[in-house]
Amino acid sequence: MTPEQIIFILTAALIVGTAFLVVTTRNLVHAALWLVATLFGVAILYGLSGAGFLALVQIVIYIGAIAILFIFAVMLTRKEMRDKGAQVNRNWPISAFLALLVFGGLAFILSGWDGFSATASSVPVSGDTLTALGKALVSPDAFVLPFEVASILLLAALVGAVYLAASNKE
Amino acid sequence: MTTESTIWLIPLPPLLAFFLIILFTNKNKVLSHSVAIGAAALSWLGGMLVFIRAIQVEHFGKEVFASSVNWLPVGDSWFKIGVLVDPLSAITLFFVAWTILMIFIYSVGYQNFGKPKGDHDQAGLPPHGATITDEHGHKHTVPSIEPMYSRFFALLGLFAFGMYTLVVSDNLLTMFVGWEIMGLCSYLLIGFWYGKKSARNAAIKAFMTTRVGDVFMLLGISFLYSATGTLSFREILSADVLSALASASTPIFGLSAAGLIGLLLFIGTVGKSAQWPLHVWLPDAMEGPTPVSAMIHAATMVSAGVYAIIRMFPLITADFTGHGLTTTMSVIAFIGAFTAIFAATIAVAQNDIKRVLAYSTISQLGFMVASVGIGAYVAAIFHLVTHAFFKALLFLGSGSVIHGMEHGVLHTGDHSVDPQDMFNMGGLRKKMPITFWTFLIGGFALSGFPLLTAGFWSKDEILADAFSHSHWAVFITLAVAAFLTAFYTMRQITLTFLGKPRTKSAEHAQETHWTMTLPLVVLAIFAIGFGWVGIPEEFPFIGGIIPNWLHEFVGGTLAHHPEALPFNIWPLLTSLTVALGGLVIGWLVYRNVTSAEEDKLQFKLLKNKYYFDEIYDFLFVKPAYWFAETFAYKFIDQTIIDGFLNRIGGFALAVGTAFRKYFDAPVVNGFGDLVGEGSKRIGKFLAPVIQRGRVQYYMLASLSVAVIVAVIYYFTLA
Amino acid sequence: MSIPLSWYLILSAALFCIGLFGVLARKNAVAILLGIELMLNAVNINLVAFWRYGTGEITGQVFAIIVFAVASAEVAVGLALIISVYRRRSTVIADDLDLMKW
Amino acid sequence: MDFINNHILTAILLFPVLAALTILFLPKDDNKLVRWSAFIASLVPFALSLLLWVKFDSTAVGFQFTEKYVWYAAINSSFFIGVDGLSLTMVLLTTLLTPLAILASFKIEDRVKAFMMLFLFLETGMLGVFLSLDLLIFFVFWEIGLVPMYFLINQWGSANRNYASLKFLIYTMAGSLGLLLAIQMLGVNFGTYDLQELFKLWPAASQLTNIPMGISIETVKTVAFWAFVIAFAIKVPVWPFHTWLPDAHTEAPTAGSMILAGVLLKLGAYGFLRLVLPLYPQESAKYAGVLAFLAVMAIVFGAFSAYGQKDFKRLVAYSSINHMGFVLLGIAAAAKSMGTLDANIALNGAILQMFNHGLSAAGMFFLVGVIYERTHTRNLDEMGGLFPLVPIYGGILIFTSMASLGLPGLNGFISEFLVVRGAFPVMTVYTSIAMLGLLFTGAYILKGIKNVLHGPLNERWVGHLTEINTREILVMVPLMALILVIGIWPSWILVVINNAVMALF
Repeated sequence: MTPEQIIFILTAALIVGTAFLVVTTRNLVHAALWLVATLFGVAILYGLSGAGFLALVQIVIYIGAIAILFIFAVMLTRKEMRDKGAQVNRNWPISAFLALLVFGGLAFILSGWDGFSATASSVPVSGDTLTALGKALVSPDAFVLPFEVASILLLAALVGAVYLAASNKE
Repeated sequence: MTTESTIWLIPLPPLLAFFLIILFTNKNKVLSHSVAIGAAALSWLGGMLVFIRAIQVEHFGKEVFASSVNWLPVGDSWFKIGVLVDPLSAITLFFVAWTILMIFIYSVGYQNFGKPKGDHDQAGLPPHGATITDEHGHKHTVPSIEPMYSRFFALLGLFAFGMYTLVVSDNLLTMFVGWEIMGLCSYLLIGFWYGKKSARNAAIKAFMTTRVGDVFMLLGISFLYSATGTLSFREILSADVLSALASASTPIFGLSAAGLIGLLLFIGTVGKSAQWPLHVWLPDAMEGPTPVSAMIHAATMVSAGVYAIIRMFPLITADFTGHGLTTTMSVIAFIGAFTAIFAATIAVAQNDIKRVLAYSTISQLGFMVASVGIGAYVAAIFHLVTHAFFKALLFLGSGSVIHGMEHGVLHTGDHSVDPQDMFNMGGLRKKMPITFWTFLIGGFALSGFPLLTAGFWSKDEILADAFSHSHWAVFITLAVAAFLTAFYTMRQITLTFLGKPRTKSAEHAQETHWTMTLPLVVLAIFAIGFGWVGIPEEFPFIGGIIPNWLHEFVGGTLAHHPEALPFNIWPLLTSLTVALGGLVIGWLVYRNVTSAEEDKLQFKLLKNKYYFDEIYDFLFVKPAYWFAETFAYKFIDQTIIDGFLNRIGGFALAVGTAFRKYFDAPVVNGFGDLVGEGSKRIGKFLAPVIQRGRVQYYMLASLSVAVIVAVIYYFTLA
Repeated sequence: MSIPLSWYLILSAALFCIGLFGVLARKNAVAILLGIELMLNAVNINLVAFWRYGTGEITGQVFAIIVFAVASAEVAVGLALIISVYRRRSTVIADDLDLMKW
Repeated sequence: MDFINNHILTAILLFPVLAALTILFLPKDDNKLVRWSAFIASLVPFALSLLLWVKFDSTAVGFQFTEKYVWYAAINSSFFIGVDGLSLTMVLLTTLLTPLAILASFKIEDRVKAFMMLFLFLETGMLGVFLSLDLLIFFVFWEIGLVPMYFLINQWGSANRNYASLKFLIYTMAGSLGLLLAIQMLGVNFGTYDLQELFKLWPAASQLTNIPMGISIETVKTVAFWAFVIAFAIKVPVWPFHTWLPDAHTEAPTAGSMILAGVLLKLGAYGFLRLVLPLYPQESAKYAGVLAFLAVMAIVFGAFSAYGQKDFKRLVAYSSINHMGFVLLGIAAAAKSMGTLDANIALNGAILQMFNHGLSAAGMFFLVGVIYERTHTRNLDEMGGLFPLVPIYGGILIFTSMASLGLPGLNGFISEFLVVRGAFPVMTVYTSIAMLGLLFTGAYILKGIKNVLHGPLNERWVGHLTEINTREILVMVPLMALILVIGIWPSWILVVINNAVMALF
């Protein structure tokens, strides 16, 4: 057990545990808070993998923006502060079974794959990942088109969200 | 200006006049006739110029005026058209120019120029007369001016253009162009008073009958063109081409190519020159105004037919060896001689002054055709020219008579009197002296009054030729025809001018305007004088006083100059006898006849022209119409072809209906309906189960399916 | 690095399935969106892991960035929809929103 | 100008379509504007084709002004257009007649916009046939021309228009089925639709790749030959495929009849000249007798049927059959004697006859339309004696009738003479029988004039019948001028035709 392995196992436990809480907690505000914890765990994993920039983005965008948005949404769509009754529908056992089945299936398929237990080199192959990422995103030879498409998507989402959420009384 | 370019210009003035009048001056009558007569005068001038230059040339037959230009591209070469004046066309040009000019001038008076507009006249009908009030306050009916005055001159111009074109052409094709333009003009002019049904039908009859001949002629032209590669007269009529044509054989009647072509071209002449059996149009063509009759019957159109075969004379006689006529020549001679006597007999029984002349024309043309048929080249030309002069004179004279009679009719107001019926006339000698004397000259020329008149010399030459070459049948037939000619001519003169007026209208007849009598006088001079240029050298007493210029000049057209005939007393005696005999008997028989009933020669058969109109109507016109309407259109097109198509349509419809009924409806639609209905049932059954409207339910379902499919895929296929 | 790729993959699969369960089973629409976020994160983990264990191309990270963008767009629109629906029907319970039933 | 020079054919071909699309956006109710824009738009291709005529080098062999663009690369069909003397005369005829037909239909008040647009589409369709040098394109344009004509007859025609338009459409389409099959056969076998290539490959072909059941190549060629011939024969139309024509012509609006007779019939004859003769020299020679027989039947029966009509327009329609018979007679004679001077003359005559018939038939149909517009009857028995009422019209009618009759001095005679001259030595008997038709041409034309113009004044029309107006005279003036000019001095057009014929055959 190397230190990285220990850290990985701990983080993984955090992620899985909090994620489980996200889908099971009755109180939605709590669920949102648990999501923050999950996302934080994922950020740690990024850091562990050497993708520091992504870890930072994960924290800033996911935790800073998306999770907060959720909390607001939860609060905006509640008549009372407390959630009563079952928070899962009647089909939840089937859902659970299917989820497990999918997991089992994935695990089974993955275990049959050659590269399943591959290990990586100690340092990332490309030295300066951030520079490489930046260049890749704006280089015409690489991903400038998807990048621009993503920006248009965001713009569209922005307009769409404003339009949908705007009160249509006027 | 060179002679050649003058020749090019000869036909143009009348054409220009036609367009000018039609397009610009048709409202103005003075301008219209000035333009037309001016144009005719220009052409006349050109014609005379060329004629004078032509007779100055020695051996003109060898050194003709000719020029040509490229016209149609044909493969690598060009089809050329051009002008040609040789002795034949020079002399034709001479008489054509004179008669046309005279007819133009005559028309001014004939169409009542200067008279007031008619009270009820309308375009398409002859003028009815106008009422005027003189200074004493009396009302008079006087002739009124023709409502389509300008148009008449325009059409005359076009007619003249056609004739000039025909005469100066150096090839068959442009000759045919002129030929057909005249056909069109004759159609339009015979039908000039188109409001009259008779005129309308006569116009169509004229056009269609001549067209029968024309299509054969066109065939002949095509044949000739394909056989020789040229249509130029000078090339066709060269010795090499002729001998080649004469030796080529055709599968028809064992004729040589030359003979067959000659025959085909001759059929064109039969139509145009109104030879039996295509003569029927010409008498009816009298429906047109009289100047037109003169134009068609004397000066231009019918002459054109004869001109054409005379032009083709070397071709027709190409395989003629001098012993026994060829088939083609026999046919021509037979038709000519037969027509001559056949028409003459009809003429004897006609009462209409113009119709007598019409049949007389047919008969005289028969003389010319017959003389071509027996190889009498010069005689044919001679008679063509003299006939043109005296027959134009006679027609114009008869027009003058009719005009005078019309004056009388209008004066008396008795419209039941037919101004053209000779039995309504009589005694016009004193009323219309100029007309009488000129008509007399024309009539005597037609009869062949000895020594003085042109008709005697030309007709005598034909008879002499037939006699000396021992064509007895032709000789006898023509002699009888000549006798009849003299007879009916004298009958006409007697009935019209001699004796006493038989009607009030005739009493009030009046001499006509100077524009009408002047042409009569001019033509009368030619009707006498033109005979003197062709008096045979060996004729007793007077032969040789004036050299036989015509024979020398015209004979030069042929490659081998025809020999002058040896003098023989028998044909001379014959022609003297028949001419004088006919005249005397005609006078004796008719001097006391006062009405049609007393005329003993009015046989029904002759009066009805041997029933040719009725026979043709029964044999050709009615069947053609039946064939066209009932057979070709209603039976073939509408019943058979369309019936077949409609059957196909109906069959397709039936098959379609059957398919629809027995296959589409039960099978295809049945299956479709089954699927549709089944789906609907299943859907209705499943809807409450599956369709919940809940997102998660759907997600669950689709995921389940995905998983199942994945499992199946993994375990069976991968 | 001593962590095998399989660990990342198994973790990612687990996270994905938990998210899936959330999406399928939760009643509240906001909670469904939470589940989707989990699934997206699972994807991102995979992408990063493949980048890390790949042959040195930056593609994995680029896709992760794009997934961020998609995720935020999705959340923005999704939540806006939910709020809009809530205004009209005063509920965000997915089972109650059965307008699609005909 | 370079652009125009290099793309003059495309410009001529596509301008009408562009104009039609522009007209689509004009205000719907402004009929005057629509009419004038359509008229002016149709003058542009005419001007361009005059330019083309001037620039055309008649002495050169082969196609000129060719343009080739990729059209359907997968099957080697390209948008390949060009002109030679043959198509040039037809293009000139088309672009001349279209403005006149549009001018002739200024009286139409019903859905003017649609009418004018259809006309312009029709023009492109017809021009396309004459210009294409690619079989597939040829076929496409061949069919395109049908549709506007169908609607013109069906929507603006007279009483029996449904029957007539359907008959026209189905008949022609049925004919083109075989044509399409044969074209595909050629295309599949040689991998190209380029006419110039096919002219070389197909007549010389001795084996084909995909013939089922061991059918000999002669059989295939014969069948393909007849497929072509029938398609074109229906269009010409050749007896006994002609019965759609009187119906369609009679029911079509005036301008439609003008174009039908003036140009559409030429498509068939053009097909014979452009495709059948070069592609099937042996078969053409072999079956020339049959074609000549049909041609003579068309001439004789066309003339007779025309003579038997009581309907003025139908009479003129049958005259088209009669006249087009001469075109086919010339073609048949040429097919039999290919390469000789006779063939050359016959083809000259046939092509000139196409042009001439375009002029005179369009004129005749227009004149029938003029009188129909005023009297609302086409029944010859109800007319008669109109000449005093309409002297100018009468003069024009007589002039045009005479052109149709083939009066020497006018255009019809030249072409008929050339055909007869060319055919006579090759097919003497047929030519002689055809003369019977020529005779009856006179009969029916005179019947028409007699029953319309001549005769006692018909009181019924006094005061109702107005003289032909300036616009209508303007329609006739170019036609009459050309009729006269060609009749007197035909060499300007015959030079072009003659050189084309010499180069082609």
